[in-house]
Amino acid sequence: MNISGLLAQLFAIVMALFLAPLLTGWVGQCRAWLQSRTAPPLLQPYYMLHKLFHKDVVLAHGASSLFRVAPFVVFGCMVLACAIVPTLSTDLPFAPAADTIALVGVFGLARVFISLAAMDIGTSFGSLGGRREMLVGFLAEPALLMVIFTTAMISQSTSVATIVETLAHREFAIYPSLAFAGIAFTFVSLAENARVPVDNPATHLELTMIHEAMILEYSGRHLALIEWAASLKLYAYSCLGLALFFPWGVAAGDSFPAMLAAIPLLLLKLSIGGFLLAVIETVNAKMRIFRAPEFLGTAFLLAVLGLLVRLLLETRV
Amino acid sequence: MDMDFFVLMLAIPLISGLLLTVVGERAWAPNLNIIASLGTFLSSALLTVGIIANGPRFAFGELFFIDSLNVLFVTVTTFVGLTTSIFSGPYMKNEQEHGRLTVPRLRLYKSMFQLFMFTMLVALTTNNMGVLWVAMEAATLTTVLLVSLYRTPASLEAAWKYFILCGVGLAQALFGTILLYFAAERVLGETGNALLWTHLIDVKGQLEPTIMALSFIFLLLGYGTKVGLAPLHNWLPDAHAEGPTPVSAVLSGLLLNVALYAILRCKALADGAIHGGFAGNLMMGFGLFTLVVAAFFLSRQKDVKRMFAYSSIEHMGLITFAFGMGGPVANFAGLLHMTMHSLTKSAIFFAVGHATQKTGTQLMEHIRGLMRINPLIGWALMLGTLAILGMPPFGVFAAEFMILTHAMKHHPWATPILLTALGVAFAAIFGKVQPMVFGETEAKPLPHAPAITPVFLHLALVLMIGLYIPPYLTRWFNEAARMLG
Amino acid sequence: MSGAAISFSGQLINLFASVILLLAFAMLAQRRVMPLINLFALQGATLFLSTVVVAVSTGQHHLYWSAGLTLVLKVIALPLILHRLVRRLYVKWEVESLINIPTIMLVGIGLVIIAFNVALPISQLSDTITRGTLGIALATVMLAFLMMITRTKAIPQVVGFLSMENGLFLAATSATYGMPMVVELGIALDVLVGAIILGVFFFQIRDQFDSLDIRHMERLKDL
Amino acid sequence: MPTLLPIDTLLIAVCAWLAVGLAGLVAPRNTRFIAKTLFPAGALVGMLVGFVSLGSLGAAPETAVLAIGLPDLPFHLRLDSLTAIFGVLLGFISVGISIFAAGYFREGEGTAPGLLCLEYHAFLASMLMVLLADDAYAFMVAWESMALASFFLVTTNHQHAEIRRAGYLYLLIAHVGAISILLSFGVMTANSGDYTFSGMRGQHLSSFWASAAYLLALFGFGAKAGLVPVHVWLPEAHPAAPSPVSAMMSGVMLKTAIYGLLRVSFDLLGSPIWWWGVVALGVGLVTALFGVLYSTVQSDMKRLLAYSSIENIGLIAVGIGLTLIFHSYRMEALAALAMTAVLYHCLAHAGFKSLLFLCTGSVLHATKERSLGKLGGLIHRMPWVAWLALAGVIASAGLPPLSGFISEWLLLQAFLFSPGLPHPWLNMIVPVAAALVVLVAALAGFAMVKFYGIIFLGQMREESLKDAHDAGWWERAGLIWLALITLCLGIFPSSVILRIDAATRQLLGTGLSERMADHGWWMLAPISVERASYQPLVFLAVIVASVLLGRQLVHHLYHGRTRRSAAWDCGYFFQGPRAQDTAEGFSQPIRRIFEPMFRLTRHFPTARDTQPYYSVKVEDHFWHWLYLPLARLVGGISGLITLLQGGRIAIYLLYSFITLILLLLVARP
Repeated sequence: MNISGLLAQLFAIVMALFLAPLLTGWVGQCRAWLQSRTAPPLLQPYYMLHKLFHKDVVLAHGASSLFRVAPFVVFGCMVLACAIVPTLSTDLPFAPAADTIALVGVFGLARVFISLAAMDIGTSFGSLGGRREMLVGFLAEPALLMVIFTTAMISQSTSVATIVETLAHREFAIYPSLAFAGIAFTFVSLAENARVPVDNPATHLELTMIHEAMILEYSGRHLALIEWAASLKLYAYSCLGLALFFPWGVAAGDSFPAMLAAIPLLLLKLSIGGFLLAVIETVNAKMRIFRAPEFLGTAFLLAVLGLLVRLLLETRV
Repeated sequence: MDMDFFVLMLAIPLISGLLLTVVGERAWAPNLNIIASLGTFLSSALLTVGIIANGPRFAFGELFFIDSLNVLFVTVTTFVGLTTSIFSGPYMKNEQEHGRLTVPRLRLYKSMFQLFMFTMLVALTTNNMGVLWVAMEAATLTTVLLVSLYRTPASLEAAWKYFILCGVGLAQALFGTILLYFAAERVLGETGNALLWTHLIDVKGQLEPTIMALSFIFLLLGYGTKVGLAPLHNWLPDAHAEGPTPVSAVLSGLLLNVALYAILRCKALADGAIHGGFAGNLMMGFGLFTLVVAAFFLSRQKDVKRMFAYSSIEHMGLITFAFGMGGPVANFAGLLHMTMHSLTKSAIFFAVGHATQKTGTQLMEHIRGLMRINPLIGWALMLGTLAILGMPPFGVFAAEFMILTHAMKHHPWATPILLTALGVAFAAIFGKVQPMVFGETEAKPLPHAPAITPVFLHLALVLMIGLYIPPYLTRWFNEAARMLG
Repeated sequence: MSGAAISFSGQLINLFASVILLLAFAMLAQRRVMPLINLFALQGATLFLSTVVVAVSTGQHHLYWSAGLTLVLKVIALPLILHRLVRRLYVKWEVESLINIPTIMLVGIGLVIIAFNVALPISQLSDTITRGTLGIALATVMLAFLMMITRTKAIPQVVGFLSMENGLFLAATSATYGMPMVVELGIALDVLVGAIILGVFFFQIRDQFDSLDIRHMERLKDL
Repeated sequence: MPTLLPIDTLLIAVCAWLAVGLAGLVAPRNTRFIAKTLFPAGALVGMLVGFVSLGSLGAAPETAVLAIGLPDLPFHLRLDSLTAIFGVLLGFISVGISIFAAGYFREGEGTAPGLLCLEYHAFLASMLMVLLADDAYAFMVAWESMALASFFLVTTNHQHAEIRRAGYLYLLIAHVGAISILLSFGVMTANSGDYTFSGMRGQHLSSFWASAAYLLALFGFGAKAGLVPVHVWLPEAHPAAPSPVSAMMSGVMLKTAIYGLLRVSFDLLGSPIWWWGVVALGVGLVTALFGVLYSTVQSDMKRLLAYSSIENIGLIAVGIGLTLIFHSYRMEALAALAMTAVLYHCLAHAGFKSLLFLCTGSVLHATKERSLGKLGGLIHRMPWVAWLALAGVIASAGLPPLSGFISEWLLLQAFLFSPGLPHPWLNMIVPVAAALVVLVAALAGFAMVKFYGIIFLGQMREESLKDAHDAGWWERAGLIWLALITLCLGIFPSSVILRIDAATRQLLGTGLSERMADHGWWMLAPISVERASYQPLVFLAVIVASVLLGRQLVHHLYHGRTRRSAAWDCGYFFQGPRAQDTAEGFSQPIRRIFEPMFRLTRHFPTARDTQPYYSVKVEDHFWHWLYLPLARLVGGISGLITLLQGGRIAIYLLYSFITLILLLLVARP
């Protein structure tokens, strides 16, 4: 680890912090276009964060210290996740700090904290949201890990950096297992980021909420942090998906020129990904909450299938 | 010197037994009972020391023969006899105050107790197989009177069954003894020596196998009835449940041993005459069957003393199985188990006696919360039960460990049966004892404080053996096991 | 050991033994108490005679003692005690049996066959003049056993028990010319004491159950 | 002067524990003396045990023979690395529990404190003896003494019928298990008559007998550890026991069973067969899934934790199975990885589960309530307990950066590198098993959120909770100690694994230390950095830094103002504590999704009910599938056998007669 490495790492983190709301804004804009609405400005998420940071925090009487700590923890977790996922370069100092399994762990930690915070006030919606979030979580986590396992088996490593290097920098090969894994990953990402068809970030109809139900009592800077963390999560998932399935263009070292060169490609990939997300959200309707297990179960099965396909077709060459 | 102790050991119970028939109503009679038992125990202890140091001895010509095997039984008998007499002091006083016993009955109890000890000691030490039979029959007669002490319909019924079943059993044993004599006479000639065990064992190889086989069947069935081997056991639960508790303790702890001792002496002869383990196989078969039957009986019991009577049957089955396997290790284990069973079971009966007195019933569903009434009795019953169920670190486990491992080595087919039975027995007994010991109750304390020392003395010994068998004891037991061949 | 002529005393002994077996069957079939006791006394007497014959023909002196004991105990003392008991206890004369008599007799014949077969290899080993009677002794014991099983009253059951002792004495004399003296004495003492205790018992049982029917004594059970 | 060997020190510790226990009998009712003097003394002994064991990790095995036991089989003792690693666990975990117990045991609770003190320390001593025993007899004596001591501890409050029932069930299953273990030892001696472990090691069993010994051991130790289907005692006994005892049983005692299983499968039996591993893997998976599902639907906080213990034991069994598979195919590096995961999870689970059980103890003392439906909002009254419990909850949910994550990470790594097994079926099954493991871990998170959220968060569900008080200082100290263990296990995995490695090396002949030693202590990379790595310290640092930095920045750039107000009531005026999710409500999704796994009895209110209520009862399938039929079978047989004792003397005589006739006809020499 050296200074330039640290700087590169810092650069990646800062870029994530600032690109993430932009991605959220971009998805919102695409959605609006696709639904023939007047689109909000691209920078709308930034305005909102700014506004929320200015506002006073209104805490419920029953709120405990955990309620106040949770947004920071969730935010911290997402920052960490963004630091680990290779966005611009695979060889950053924090890359070995956590592999894909640990990455899933980070998301889990954030989920537990936000669910606990949701239960803290003691309103019916809070615990409802908490339990639904945990429901989605325990269904999505195995599927996500199966996806990761498939890729990890191809590269013989769980380290994200190594996976990306293997897939991006070696000779091109077609991995049918990745197709299964890719679909499964999409499913999981939708669920994890509270997107249609599992959840609807725009809804405020209580009975259908998951994410919104949990953060109903948050306001001011707390809410801002949570929203920001949500954007970061979307960003991290997108980058992870890109790294696993479309890894081309990520720099191999921590030199700034290489990283800077990787930025445009990343932006391109993200904007395509965001558009596709908007498409998916538009063509699908929100499911009943108890259809979510089926949805995620399908994702899980697909991922396992991918794994088996990998074992069956690709190991004995 | 040793012989003086021997004479003393036989004389004290006989004389005090006869004396107590006369003076048994005096206030100091219970103390006399204890003192006599103490004297018997002390003389037997000194005798034991002498025998172990100097080897086997004859007494009264060749009529009595004491070696390290029977001296073991003798010591256990006199020791449990002593503790039982200590225990029965306050117990019988309480019975008297409850109006369940009158003074003449107490007199009968004390004298018969001493005479019973006498007959057992004679049975254990005699060298003559005929006298052994006579002493066994006499022991039955004395205990019949003890079992029917309460004169209630139930106790009379129990005593009647005891008398008839054991009488018939012993008649078979007599037939076996006659056949044994017949076989021996062909070798030893028509001298009076043909029933002396020491002579028989010298010529055991020449005894006619056909006769010996028939003889052993009769002897095994005969004495086996008294041991409580299934399906000859039917008298045993009745007699244990309906007699006074001290009597149950000595029946279970001592009389069964003596009967088993008789079988062992016969087995040594049969083994010498018949090759191929005929006697051992029969004993193993009976032992296993007894064990299984008793184990399944246990779960249907309602009366606490009856349940522990079945537990005695179960253990006798296991011990018979061990002796049936034969060899130094199994014999050692059998002897150890027998000793441990005597100590533990009598301790349990002491505790049960106090418990039933306190609650006024023998029905287990009405006995609750002993730990509340008297923690010592509660713990005694709990620990005793755990010990008898073969929980380490108690000595019964040490013996069961040796039996099981030996069985695994030589008779692996028997192990699943053994273990099933032990498991079922555990579930049954523990499931019934636990609610008796634990929980709430509203019973009142008794006028006379219980004699709890014997219980814990026994349990402490059992615990010690489980963790540490002194080398002296090991040598002694090994020597005795060797006697059995 | 083939075809040797049996001496007169041997024939006599065999005759007595057969009588004892016959009496055992008679007891098995007897329906009344008093005749049952008389049959028992008769069996004892036959046993006494048989023992005397053995003693005379073999010159075994202690067998005289044994015969004397039999006479005193089995022929005189025990029947007397039983007679008195029956009178004092007002026992009903009828003896009830659990199974009907013809069936019992059939089972009894089966038992005799078993007993003879079991005893055969052993008696062939014997060189006493009485060797043939061992099978009869065993059969007597078994018939007495059968009687104890089938009778429902206390006194016939005890008579069966005592008759079993007769069979055992017959076995002792037939197989080995009697047991050692100390044992014989001990056995006799036990039988006597046992009989006395039983006598006391009968009174207690009658007091408690108002009857000597042992079917009243079926309350101790696990069913 | 002879030097004091570690094994001697441990023996002294056994005696010291017994002595401390017996000292309790001197003044059995003097709570002050017992709680404030004896229990801390016991903690000191625990500390000694921990450090001595730590020191003897990796050292050459030491043996000793005590002059007690059977005449031809005196107590053989042995201290090797496997013993030492579990000794470390026992020692250090017991320190925390003993300190907690010093503040926990008070007057007027069932058994006299002195007796409790004796039972508790006898329990500790016997566990240490289990670890040290090197022959079958010593092992069985220690094993059953452990069962007995814990049985008496479980039945401390024996006035309650359900506690008696729990104790009975516990001891019965423990005993049946012990019988099975004894049989296993018997098979392993293979007629040599040598019941020392060294004798067993020397035997070369045929694969049939080796398998028999293994299966018997799996059953026997599984009964103690709580593997399905012999787990039923565990959710009964743990809630019944006083909390320090539950903590000790769950944290340490279950691990002695794991120790036994490892000892038999790897040390005594030598070379495993591949399907042994599959059996353990299968049983472990079923156990883990079963445990975690049942744990999510419990409404008693200690039962919830008990089922969670079943789950963790299942995961450990999965690891053992995986190790066996690798070991049987001589893939030693992967076997070492899986074994490390097993041992690590033992340590981790011991730490966080005892922490959680102790927390329930504090809650129980403060509120007299075990039912989740009557708790809530305790973080306001018991902040210490609540925040320390959070550490346990996060570790238990298997989340970074605490201890539970490390072992799950290692286990998953072992799974991930399994391809290459020479058995095609296994290659297919193993990844699916990994998927299930992940599902279990995720469900554990659900259960833990429920546990924590319902007890500590939300509004207080009962008025009386307002009087709840925080734990005393002794209790806090114990909790802090265990939380520190959990934290250290989470933060310094490399250092811990380098220590564990001695045990792995002893059992498998190879370990992870060569590869690990190249990296720094902060880096966990069991195989190589390229393949997988984890740096918990960086992990923690980034999160902490962003929390602090984020807070500072926000306050600096904007402001730190807060206002208090009522929670949003959705336009509905009544928003009392009753409107919160109940424990049953929280687990409703699980019940719905996994409905066939449970035996549900539900009552739904109808429109006409004057007093409508909803109730749901979740029962264990195994109880109805296995145990009740078994009980009926035994009852039936004993019903038949009782026919023997019909009360009629003629029939009794007939038995005797028939036996005689049969023997005369049949028995021939």
